[in-house]
Amino acid sequence: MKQPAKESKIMSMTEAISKHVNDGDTLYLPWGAPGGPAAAVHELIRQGKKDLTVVSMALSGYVDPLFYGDQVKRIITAWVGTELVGLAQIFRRKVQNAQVAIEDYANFHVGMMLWGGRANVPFIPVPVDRASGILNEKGCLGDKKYSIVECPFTGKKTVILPTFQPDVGIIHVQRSDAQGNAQTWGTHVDFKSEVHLACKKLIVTAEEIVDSDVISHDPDRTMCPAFKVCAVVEAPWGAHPEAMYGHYDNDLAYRIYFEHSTYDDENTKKWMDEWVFGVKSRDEYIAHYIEKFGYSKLMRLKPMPFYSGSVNYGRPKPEVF
Amino acid sequence: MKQPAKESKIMSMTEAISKHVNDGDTLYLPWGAPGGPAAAVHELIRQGKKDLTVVSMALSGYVDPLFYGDQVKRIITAWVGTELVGLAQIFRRKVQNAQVAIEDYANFHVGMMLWGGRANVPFIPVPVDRASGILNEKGCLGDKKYSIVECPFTGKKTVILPTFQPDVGIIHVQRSDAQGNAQTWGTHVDFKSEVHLACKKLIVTAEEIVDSDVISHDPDRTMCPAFKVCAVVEAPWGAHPEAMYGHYDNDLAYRIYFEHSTYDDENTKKWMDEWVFGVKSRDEYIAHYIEKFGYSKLMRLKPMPFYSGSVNYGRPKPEVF
Amino acid sequence: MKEKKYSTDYTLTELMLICAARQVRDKDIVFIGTGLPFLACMLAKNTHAPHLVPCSEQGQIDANPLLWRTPRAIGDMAMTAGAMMTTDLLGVMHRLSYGEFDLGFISGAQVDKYGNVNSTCIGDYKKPKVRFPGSGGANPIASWTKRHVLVFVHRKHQFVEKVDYITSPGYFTGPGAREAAGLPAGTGPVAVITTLGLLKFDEKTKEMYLCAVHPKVTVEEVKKNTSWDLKVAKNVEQTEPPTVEEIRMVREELDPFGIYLKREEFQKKAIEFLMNK
Amino acid sequence: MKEKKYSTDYTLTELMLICAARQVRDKDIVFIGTGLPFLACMLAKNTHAPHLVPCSEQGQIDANPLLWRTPRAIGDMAMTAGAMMTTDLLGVMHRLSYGEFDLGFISGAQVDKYGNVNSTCIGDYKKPKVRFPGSGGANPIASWTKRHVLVFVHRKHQFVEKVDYITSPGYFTGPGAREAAGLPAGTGPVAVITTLGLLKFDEKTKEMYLCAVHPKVTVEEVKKNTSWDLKVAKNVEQTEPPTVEEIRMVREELDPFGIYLKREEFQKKAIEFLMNK
Repeated sequence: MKQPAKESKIMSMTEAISKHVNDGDTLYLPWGAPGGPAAAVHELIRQGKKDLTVVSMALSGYVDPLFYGDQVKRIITAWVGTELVGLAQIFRRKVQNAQVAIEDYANFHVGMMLWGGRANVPFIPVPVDRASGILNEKGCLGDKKYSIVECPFTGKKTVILPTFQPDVGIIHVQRSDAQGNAQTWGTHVDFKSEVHLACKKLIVTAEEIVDSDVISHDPDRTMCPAFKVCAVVEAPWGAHPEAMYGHYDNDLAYRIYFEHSTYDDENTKKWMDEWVFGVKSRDEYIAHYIEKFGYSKLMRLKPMPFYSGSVNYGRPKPEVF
Repeated sequence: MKQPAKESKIMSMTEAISKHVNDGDTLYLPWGAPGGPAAAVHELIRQGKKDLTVVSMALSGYVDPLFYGDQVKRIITAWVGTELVGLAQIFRRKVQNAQVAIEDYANFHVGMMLWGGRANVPFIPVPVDRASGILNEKGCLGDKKYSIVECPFTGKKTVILPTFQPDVGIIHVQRSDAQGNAQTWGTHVDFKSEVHLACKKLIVTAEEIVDSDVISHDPDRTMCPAFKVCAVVEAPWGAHPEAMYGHYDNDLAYRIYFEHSTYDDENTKKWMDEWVFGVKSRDEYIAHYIEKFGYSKLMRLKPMPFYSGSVNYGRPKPEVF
Repeated sequence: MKEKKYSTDYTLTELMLICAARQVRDKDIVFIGTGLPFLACMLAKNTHAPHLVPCSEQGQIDANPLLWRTPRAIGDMAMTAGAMMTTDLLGVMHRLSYGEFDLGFISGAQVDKYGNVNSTCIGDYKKPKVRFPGSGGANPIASWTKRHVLVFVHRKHQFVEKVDYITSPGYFTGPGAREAAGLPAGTGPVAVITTLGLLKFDEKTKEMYLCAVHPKVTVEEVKKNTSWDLKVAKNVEQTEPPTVEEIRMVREELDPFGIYLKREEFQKKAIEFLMNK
Repeated sequence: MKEKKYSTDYTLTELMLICAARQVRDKDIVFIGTGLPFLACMLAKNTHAPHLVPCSEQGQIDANPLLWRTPRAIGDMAMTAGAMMTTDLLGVMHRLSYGEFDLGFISGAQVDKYGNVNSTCIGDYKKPKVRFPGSGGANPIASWTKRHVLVFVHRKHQFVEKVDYITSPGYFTGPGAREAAGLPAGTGPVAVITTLGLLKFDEKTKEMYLCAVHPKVTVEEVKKNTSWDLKVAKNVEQTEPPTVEEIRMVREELDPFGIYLKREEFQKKAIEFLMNK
C-alpha cells in the first residue's frame, strides 16, 4: 500500500540550536570520542545559550570550548579530558576558579542515572563503594547526590542515585533520514543502552542525510526513532577533531594544536575568535581548516575501508500456512 | 602480529545440555518468536533435567513441551502462549492443576529484573501501578515479589522488584564462531539490552558456525561475548517451528498442528513420543518432518531475501599525526 | 470527498474491527499487538491515518507490515523488514513508560465496568479454572499509553461485575484510583469496542456506559449481555456501518486468508495442507 | 625456550611499562584504558599472554588494536575494526560489576599507602588547586576487577600520606575496609609498578611495601621519593631487566612514533606538521 509523504525536520544548525535549546536547559552530550557533536557545540557557543546544566557520562575534548564563556552553570559527569593529548584546559581552569559547579560520579553511574530516566523511574540502584570520593564529596547536587537503602529482598546495603531526563540531547551520527531515524555503527557510547533516549527531545546532526529506504534496510542500526527527534542537521565533518567511524580519523595533530592553544586565557581567546566566533558554520570552519593547513591535511583523515558484510533479514512470502 | 589459536567450544546439543544444565538450575529462556531455542528445549526434555526455575520475559509456543513432564518447578514470567494460534495448552493445564508454581509480572518488569541482575544490583525500581493483580496476587516468590519504597529524591512512591542472575541461559542465533561470539539481527527480545548477560553462563545454539573473521567485520551485531559462553552448538532449523530472520519463516501450519495435538493428555503424549522422544536430535526431527510432510513443506519456509547494505567501519591508516 | 457507500454484508467481528480502526488518529504513535487490534491499526494506517507509527514490544518501531502480508505475530519478519528501527523489549517499553505512546489496544477474557481487564486467569490465581497467557505487555500498555481502547466480544460472562484478576488497569474503583495507584493523570481506557456497540467512560464516575449500538442491535441486547446494570447514554447513537471499501480492504488486503477473521476454518485448512503430502 | 638477552639501553618509563606487562596473565579478561597501561596490555598480548581479552569502556570486547596502529584513545577505530564485539559503556560496565574482569590498570595524580588513587583534583574539591579529568571508569575498575595494578611515576608529591580525593579505591584504611564499603572480598590492588620499582600490599595490614627495585635504583632512593615511611620487604629483589626483544617490540611495534613514550617531542612535531602547509 502507498507510503505517505512525511514531514521533513531538516534545518540548518543555526535554526536547530536556536529553536530547540533554551537558556536554563539541562543538556545531554555524549562522550564523543568518536562522534562528538562538535559542530553543534560551536553553534551553542556562538548563540551564547546560557545557564546550562550538562549531563554526560564523559566528555572528550570537543566540548572544552563550551566552558570558555559562562554558559555552563552545572555539570554532572565522570570525566572531562582529551585522552593522550592532555587535560581539557578551559574546563580545568573554570573548575579551579569555581566558576562552574560540578558533580562527579563514575561514567558507569551517570549512564545508569540516564538509563533510569529513560525508564521513567525516579532513582536507580548502582554498584559503587561507599568510602571513596564518588559518594563522600558532594558537589552541586548536594544531599540529592545519593542515598543508601537496605535491599528488602537481600538485606544488602545499596546505593541509589537520582535519575535524569534532560530537556534536550544532541547526537552526531553517520546517517539519518529527514525525519530523524538516525543510524550509527562502530562504538557509540550509548548505541545499545540508548541512554540518549532519556532526553525529552533530540537534535540529530549527521554526516549524511539518506533516504528512509536506506534506514529501513538495516533497522538494527537505528539508534533513535524519528518521533524523539526535533531537528535533523546535515553536518559533514560535524565531529571534527574527533573521529567518525567510516568517515574520518581523529585529528590528533589538530587536537594537540587545540590543547597547546588553550594553556592560557589570551591564547584561548585567539583560538575561540579564529575557530568558533570567526566562522559562521561548520562549512566555514572546514573551509578555514583547508585554507590554513591545506586540503591534503584534511584528506589524510580519511580511513581505509573496513566494510561489514551484508546480512539477510529476510522478508516473508505472502503465501499462507 | 599473530593471532593465537583459540579453544573451540563446539559440542553436540546432547553434550551441551548434559554438561551445562543441572537439576535445580534457574534457567533463562528468551521469548523466542522468532528465534526460540526449540532444539535445546527438546534436548532438555529428553534428558529429563528437573526442579528447574524458568525466568523469562515471555515464552512462545516452542517452550510448551517443556511443561509436559514435571521438569519445571517454578516459572517467573509475563506470558506463555502461542499468539494467533491459541493457548499454550500443556502449560495451561499444568498451571490449572497447580503442578507448576508461577509468578506473574509484565514482560517489561521481568526484563528490568534481569537487567538489574546484569548490573549486579539486588533490586530494581520499575514503573508499575500498585492496584492491579501484577502486584496484588503473589505467587511463588511470596513476599519477595515486590516492595514499595519512597524515593528519597522526589518523595515518589516507587515499586522495586528483586533481580535475577540465572544459572544458565540458552539463546539461539543466526551465527556464532567456535568460541561463542554470537551474532543476531532482526529483532531479538534482548539484543540491545543484553539481559541474557544476567546469566552466569550461556549455551549458544546457532544456525551457522562461522569464522571469527566474519564476526569481527561487523562487531555491532554480536550479542554476547565468548567469555560468557560455555557451549556452542551448530543447530540449523534450531528454532523451528518458530521463525529465524533470514533463515526460515515461522511454520504456522505446524504450530496449529502442534496446538491441536495438545488439547488433551493422550494426544499430547502421542505428539511428545513422535517429535521429542522419538528422535535423538534436531537432525532426526527435521528428517522426520521431511519424511512425514515432504521436503517442499520444509522449503516453503525459506524467506525472500531482504539484505542489509554494507557499512564502512573504517580502519585507521598507520601514519602518525 | 466521495460519498460513502455503506456495506450491508459484514460480520459483527468485521464491524468491531472497523470501529476500532476509527479510534486511531493520524500521527498516533501506537503500540500494536497480535490479533484484531493489529488489523485495526493496519486498516487505519491504510485509510485515514497514514502517518500512524506502529510499534511492537518485539522492538520494531514504525513498522509497515502490510508491505508483505498479514503478520502472524508481532515478531513476524513482515514487521521487521521495512521497519525504521528495531530496538528490543526494554527499548520499546521505556518509550512507553516515558509517556511517548498515544494509543494502545487491550483485549482479554473479562472486563468490568471500570474497564479493568483480565487476561491472566479465571478462578483462584494459584489453582485457576482457566489459565490464559498472562499480561505480556498488556499491563504497561494499559498503564502508560495516553489513551487505550478495549476490544471485546460482547458476552455476559466476559462483561463482569468484578474481574477475577486485574491484568490491565482500567479506572480500578473509580475517579482518582489510577492516580492513587501511581499512574499518570489523564490516562486510562477511552472506549470499548464490542461486537454489539461502542461504550465510553463517564468523565465524572469513570463508569462504562453504552454510547452507540451497531446496526440491528438493541440497547436491551447489550444490557442482556452485560453482567452489571449497564448505564446508557441519553441518546444512544447508531454505529456508522462499514463502508464497502472498508470491508473490501479487510477481506482482500488485511486478512485475505482469514487467519484472524475466519480462525477455525483457517486452522482446519492449515492442518489439512500440512498433512497432504 | 631461548636464553633471554637483556637490554641495557632503556628508559625508566619503558621499564615500568614492561614490568606492568608482566602482571598480565594469559587468558585474562582485561579492562584497558588509554596510556601506558594500554601499551602494557598490548605488549603482554604479543608476548606471553596471546589469549588476553582486551575490553574498553567504549564498548569494544576482545579488541586487537595493534593490527592497525598504536591507538590514540580507547574509542580509536583501531580498537573497533577487528574487535569481536561492540556493546556500549553500560554493556561493558555491567560485565565489570558482574565480576567478569580479571584485571585492570589504574593511574592517577596521587596514591597513598593503601593504594587509594586520586585522579580527580588536588586541593579542595569545590575549588581545587588542580582539576584532573575525573574518574571516568577508574572507580569501577578499581572496585570490581578481580585484581588491579597501579602504574605511577614514583615522585614524592604523588606518593602521599593521604590522597586529596579517593577516586579509585585501594584498601581505604586497611583490612576489611573494602568489604565494609560494599566491595567484593578478594579484590583490590595487587601491585604498584613505578619508575623506581615494584611494590605490593601486605596480606595482613594491606599496607604497601617495597618488593623490588629497578636496576641501579636503591631502596633509599625509593623511600626518599615516598612521603610516608615506606615499609620494605626483608629481601628486596631486583626487577628483571627488559629483554632486548621487549625493548624492540615497545619501540618498533607498540609505539613507533613515541605518541606515549616521547610525548613532548611528539606533540611538538605534530604541531609543526600541521602548520607546515
